[in-house]
Amino acid sequence: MWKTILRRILLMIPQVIILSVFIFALAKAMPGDPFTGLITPNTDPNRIEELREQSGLNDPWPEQYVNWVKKAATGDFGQSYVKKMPVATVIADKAINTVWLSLLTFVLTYAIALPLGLLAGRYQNSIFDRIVVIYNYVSFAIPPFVLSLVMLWFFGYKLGWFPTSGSGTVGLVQGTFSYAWDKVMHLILPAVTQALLATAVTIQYLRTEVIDAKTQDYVRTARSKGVPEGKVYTRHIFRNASLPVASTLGYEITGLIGGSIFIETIFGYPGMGKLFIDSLVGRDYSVITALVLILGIDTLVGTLLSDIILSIVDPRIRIQ
Amino acid sequence: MKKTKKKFDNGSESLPPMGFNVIVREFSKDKIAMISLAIILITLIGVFAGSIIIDQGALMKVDIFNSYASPSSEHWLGTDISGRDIFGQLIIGAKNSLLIGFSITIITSIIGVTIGIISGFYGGVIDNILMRIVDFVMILPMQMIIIVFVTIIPKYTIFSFILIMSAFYWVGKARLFRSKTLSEGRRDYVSASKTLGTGDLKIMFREVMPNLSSLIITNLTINFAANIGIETGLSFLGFGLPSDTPSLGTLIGYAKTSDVLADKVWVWLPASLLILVLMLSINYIGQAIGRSADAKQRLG
Amino acid sequence: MELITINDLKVHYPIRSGFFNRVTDYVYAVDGVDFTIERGKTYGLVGESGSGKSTIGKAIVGLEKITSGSIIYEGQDVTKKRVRKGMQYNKDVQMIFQDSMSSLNPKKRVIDIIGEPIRNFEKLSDQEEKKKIKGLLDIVGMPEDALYKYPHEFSGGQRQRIGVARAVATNPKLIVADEPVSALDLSVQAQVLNFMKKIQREYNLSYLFISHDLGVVKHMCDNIAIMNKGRFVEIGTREDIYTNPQHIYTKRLLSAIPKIDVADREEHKELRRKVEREYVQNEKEYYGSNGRVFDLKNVSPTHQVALASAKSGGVQ
Amino acid sequence: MAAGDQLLDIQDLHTGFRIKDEYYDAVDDVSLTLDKNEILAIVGESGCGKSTLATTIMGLHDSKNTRITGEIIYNDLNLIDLNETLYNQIRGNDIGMIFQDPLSALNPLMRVGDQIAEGLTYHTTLNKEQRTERVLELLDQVGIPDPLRISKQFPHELSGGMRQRVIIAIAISCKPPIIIADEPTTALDVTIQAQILDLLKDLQAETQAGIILITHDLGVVAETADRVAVMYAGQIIEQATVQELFENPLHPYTRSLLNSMPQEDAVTDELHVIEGVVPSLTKLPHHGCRFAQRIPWIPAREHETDPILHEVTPGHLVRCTCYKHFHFKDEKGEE
Repeated sequence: MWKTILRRILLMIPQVIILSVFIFALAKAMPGDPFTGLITPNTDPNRIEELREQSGLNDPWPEQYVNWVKKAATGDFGQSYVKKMPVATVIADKAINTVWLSLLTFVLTYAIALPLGLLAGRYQNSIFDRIVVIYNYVSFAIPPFVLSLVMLWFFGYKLGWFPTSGSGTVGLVQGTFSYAWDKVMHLILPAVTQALLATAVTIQYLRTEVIDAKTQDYVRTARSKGVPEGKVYTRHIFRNASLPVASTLGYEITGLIGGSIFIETIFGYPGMGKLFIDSLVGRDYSVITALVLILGIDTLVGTLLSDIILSIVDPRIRIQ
Repeated sequence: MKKTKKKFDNGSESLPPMGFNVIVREFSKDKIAMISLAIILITLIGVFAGSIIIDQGALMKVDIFNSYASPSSEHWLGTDISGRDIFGQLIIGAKNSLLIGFSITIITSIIGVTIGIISGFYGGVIDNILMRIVDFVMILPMQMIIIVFVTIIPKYTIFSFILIMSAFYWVGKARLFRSKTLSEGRRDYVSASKTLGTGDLKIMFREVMPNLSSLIITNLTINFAANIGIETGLSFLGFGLPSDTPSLGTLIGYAKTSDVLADKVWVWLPASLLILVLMLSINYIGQAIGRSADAKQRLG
Repeated sequence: MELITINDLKVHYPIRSGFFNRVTDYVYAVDGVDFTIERGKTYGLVGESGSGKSTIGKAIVGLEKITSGSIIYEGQDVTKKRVRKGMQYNKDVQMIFQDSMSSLNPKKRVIDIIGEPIRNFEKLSDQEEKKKIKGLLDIVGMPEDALYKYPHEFSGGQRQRIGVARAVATNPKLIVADEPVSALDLSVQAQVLNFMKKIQREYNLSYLFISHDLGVVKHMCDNIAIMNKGRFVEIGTREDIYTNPQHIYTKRLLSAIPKIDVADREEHKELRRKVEREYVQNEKEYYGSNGRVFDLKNVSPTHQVALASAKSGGVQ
Repeated sequence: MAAGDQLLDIQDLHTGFRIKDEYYDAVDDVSLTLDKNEILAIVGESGCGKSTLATTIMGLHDSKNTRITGEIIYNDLNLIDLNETLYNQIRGNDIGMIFQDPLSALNPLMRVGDQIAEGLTYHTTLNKEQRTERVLELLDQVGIPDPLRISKQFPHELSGGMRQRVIIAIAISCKPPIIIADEPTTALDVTIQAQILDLLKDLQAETQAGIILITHDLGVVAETADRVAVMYAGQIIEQATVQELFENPLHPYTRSLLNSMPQEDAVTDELHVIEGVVPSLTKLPHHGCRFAQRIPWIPAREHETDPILHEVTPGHLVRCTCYKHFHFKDEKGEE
């Protein structure tokens, strides 16, 4: 078990290296450098050139890359051009919001998807199943930004139930109940929207897996033992049907963090996705590079997590 | 039906290959699929006929005095911030979205299916190399990287947008069709063809590929919808089509300001509805085709 | 007349394991097998699942990469793909598969299925080709209107006959039949076996008949090889094997076949248990130190068996 | 064979499957009895309805798409009238079932021991330790070495023969008086097949269970069965003791089956063959002899219009009178 995980981690190393080279190249292709932001009409061009020389920007690329990696590994992503503070600080500030949003979304997604998918599969062709299929189909087809807009317009503006932007109201005292409640209120609309979108694939998976599992021979064996119908489902069908979904949990968790660009932008929620777009608009390239790198590694961790989860839940994989 | 599950059945009930008539029959049994097809056809005709009539240059001319005009007989769906006609932009935007979605789908399908089949058929070293490349692209945060590319590419056009998108979105297909080729290649007719002296290329594309055709078509349709979604999504954020090119996404993007979202519904709602209807219809068609490919799910 | 000679054929699959996924061991699917196939005769290859019998068949038609050894056909070693291509080897050596459904491309019509080898190996006009395909269908007892149908429109037995027709389309000299009837019902199996015999008479074909069913093999084959753990444990004529089995494995197989002889069934059972007891007690004497099958020794000019008794050695 | 200890009495059983709003009988007018300590073989080719018969007795069909009529009398109960809850008390406890493919018949995610213990939780009052003990006892009984270790393994870690032994352990876990074995050895090698069949017989000697053995292999029938019922196209066309059936087969289908077997001793060049295949479910004739279309050289007048089973000698039943006039096509020198 631990050996498998360790080997999987070792296998990640070349991937991380390729990823970092790729992103470094991307960063180099982006216009501007840390000193672009300092330039005002009355700066001395020679002074800028001197600064560049000092921070190694005129070194050969391989050297620059190694330096960049060394710094990145210690969490030093340089300075934000626009905000004039360390990139790490800028990102950390927003990351916490995204984590909260992702967590709530994750919980909501499975709270909705698990019962819907499993029950729709069990009662295939019932009215309930048909409604789930339609819901599933619409949530699959609807573009995220359209749903987000409609949700914001309807629940935010028309009904006015939820705040329409931000992650909290300014002026509330941290630690009080109204502060926490306010935070939650800001979270709900984007989280529900994101969860509605994320349920589509999971429900579809679960439903077809349940339908498929129902016809398996081991289910017939269970019935021939005299296992009551309810137990046939809980002990045999649902467990086997959940397997492929369990294996995507890893992707889902990390995918949510990267996938919130639309949601955060539209709901004005100050997380990493919005930071990314804002940085692009403000041409804050050091932040962009750091974000892409973090999310790349985040995706890698996701695949690792998925593999580990699968090897835990499926004994057939555990052996190898 | 339990009976048909028997391993060595008489065969008379085993699954027939999916042909064009099976699709036709599946559609004729499925009203929603027919309606979806009609919607798509009408939209296509309307959009392409409209785009011939409409002069894009004139349409995109800024008319500051007409900013955010409400719908009227002159501007059926009102105007945007620069006083440009929404209805006209809707038509041209839809045309652009459809064409771009279509191009990306075709390009990625050709690359993905070819690489997938080659990889799955040969296995071994070739497969290893191709799949490592696919693995690498898969772990990239694609959405972000595409956006970054869009912003740093000089002389950015529709064409470069299609290329950037295609460069990333073939990998999923390659992986899908590789696994399908692997399982298809395990079937004895592939071995038979090898012993019958048929060449590798012919086996891959004349023997194996026809057996994946239903999957390819299904995947193509659903991908078409997804690609339209991605294009409009990026345009919505402002990182899709160039700003002087009308796009459904750009129209909906105006709603990023709360004033437009809350009070000037005519700017963004028609485009949203159009996208929604298009996506629903195309997806439904894709699913109907998918059903006709799967004998178990056929309606009749 | 000698048709094909197989010398010390080995097919090993690597097993990867351990921390760095390195090759740590091999599956010895086929581990040193020699034999010769003569013109117009039928050879039975018998063994239980995993014995390596199908692997030999696949190696002969060129579907399996071999680890070492040679397969000599018309003086050339045909284990290389280039050699096979160059001499149109597969025109002469064909295969019939077990699963008729999977061995026929579901998207192709019968005319294109049977036409495939003809188009690859012969240059015929459309008319000639069609005539030839009709002739082939006739030989396997299929009506002419089958030409434009798809595989799924036939029953299992009919599909297997189409497979036979395809295999004989280029007048091959050897057909490797890999469990050709084990997926078929009894009565249908008899139909297919009859056709295979009829075709053999007409074309003077050789068959390599791979099967786990000793009854069918006895009906079809002149010479029989019994396989176990990737090697031959016994090889001989039909009479040698059935009336004078020497190796415990052969004895076990023979005694395990259910017999249609109700009156004596208690005796069969007793015999079977006796053989089984002997196997359990003396297993070590029949196999080498690491469980490997010994090299073959002559019992008679036609009959060879893998026993240690003749002389020691044989275990590498 | 202890006579008179009847366990199961099946009368006029029909199992119809719904295909496009119409029911087609896969099992058609089947009447059978099963005695204690007896092996009743049901033999036939694929699609003849023998597996459907088994699953019907087990009550494994979903009532929405199947129509079952007739009687399956067990302990004065007609099983086909039972609701799910009552049937669950019968399944596993009174009737155990052994399946063909031992890999797919076991849940890949559950330890073997837990799968065997599962039936015990619903049919016995044993507590957890007692169940574990019983599982080990069962594994030992079906000839599995090192029961403790095996009980903690997953199905994919076992060989085919071992898996089939586990399936048998599941089937006999609650000591059911009736066991249905549906092609129990088809997926196995001959040497393993022999072991499994011997095991079944040994278990029977201990428990006196009545076994319904479903198979397509006449050799297996000859070696193990006491009585045989031959099925063709959903019907029983001949029924007799095993000696009688192999020594004096009457129905053309039975004779043709026996003749198409490659014979043990005589190496004939040509096997007797009756052309054609079992008609598919939807194409079955409603009246007349179902085998008539495969023996066209027997004139129509020799068949009955609605063939019934005739008791030729005590215990030997054969359907349709055409058997009296049957000869193989080439035996008469025609063609």
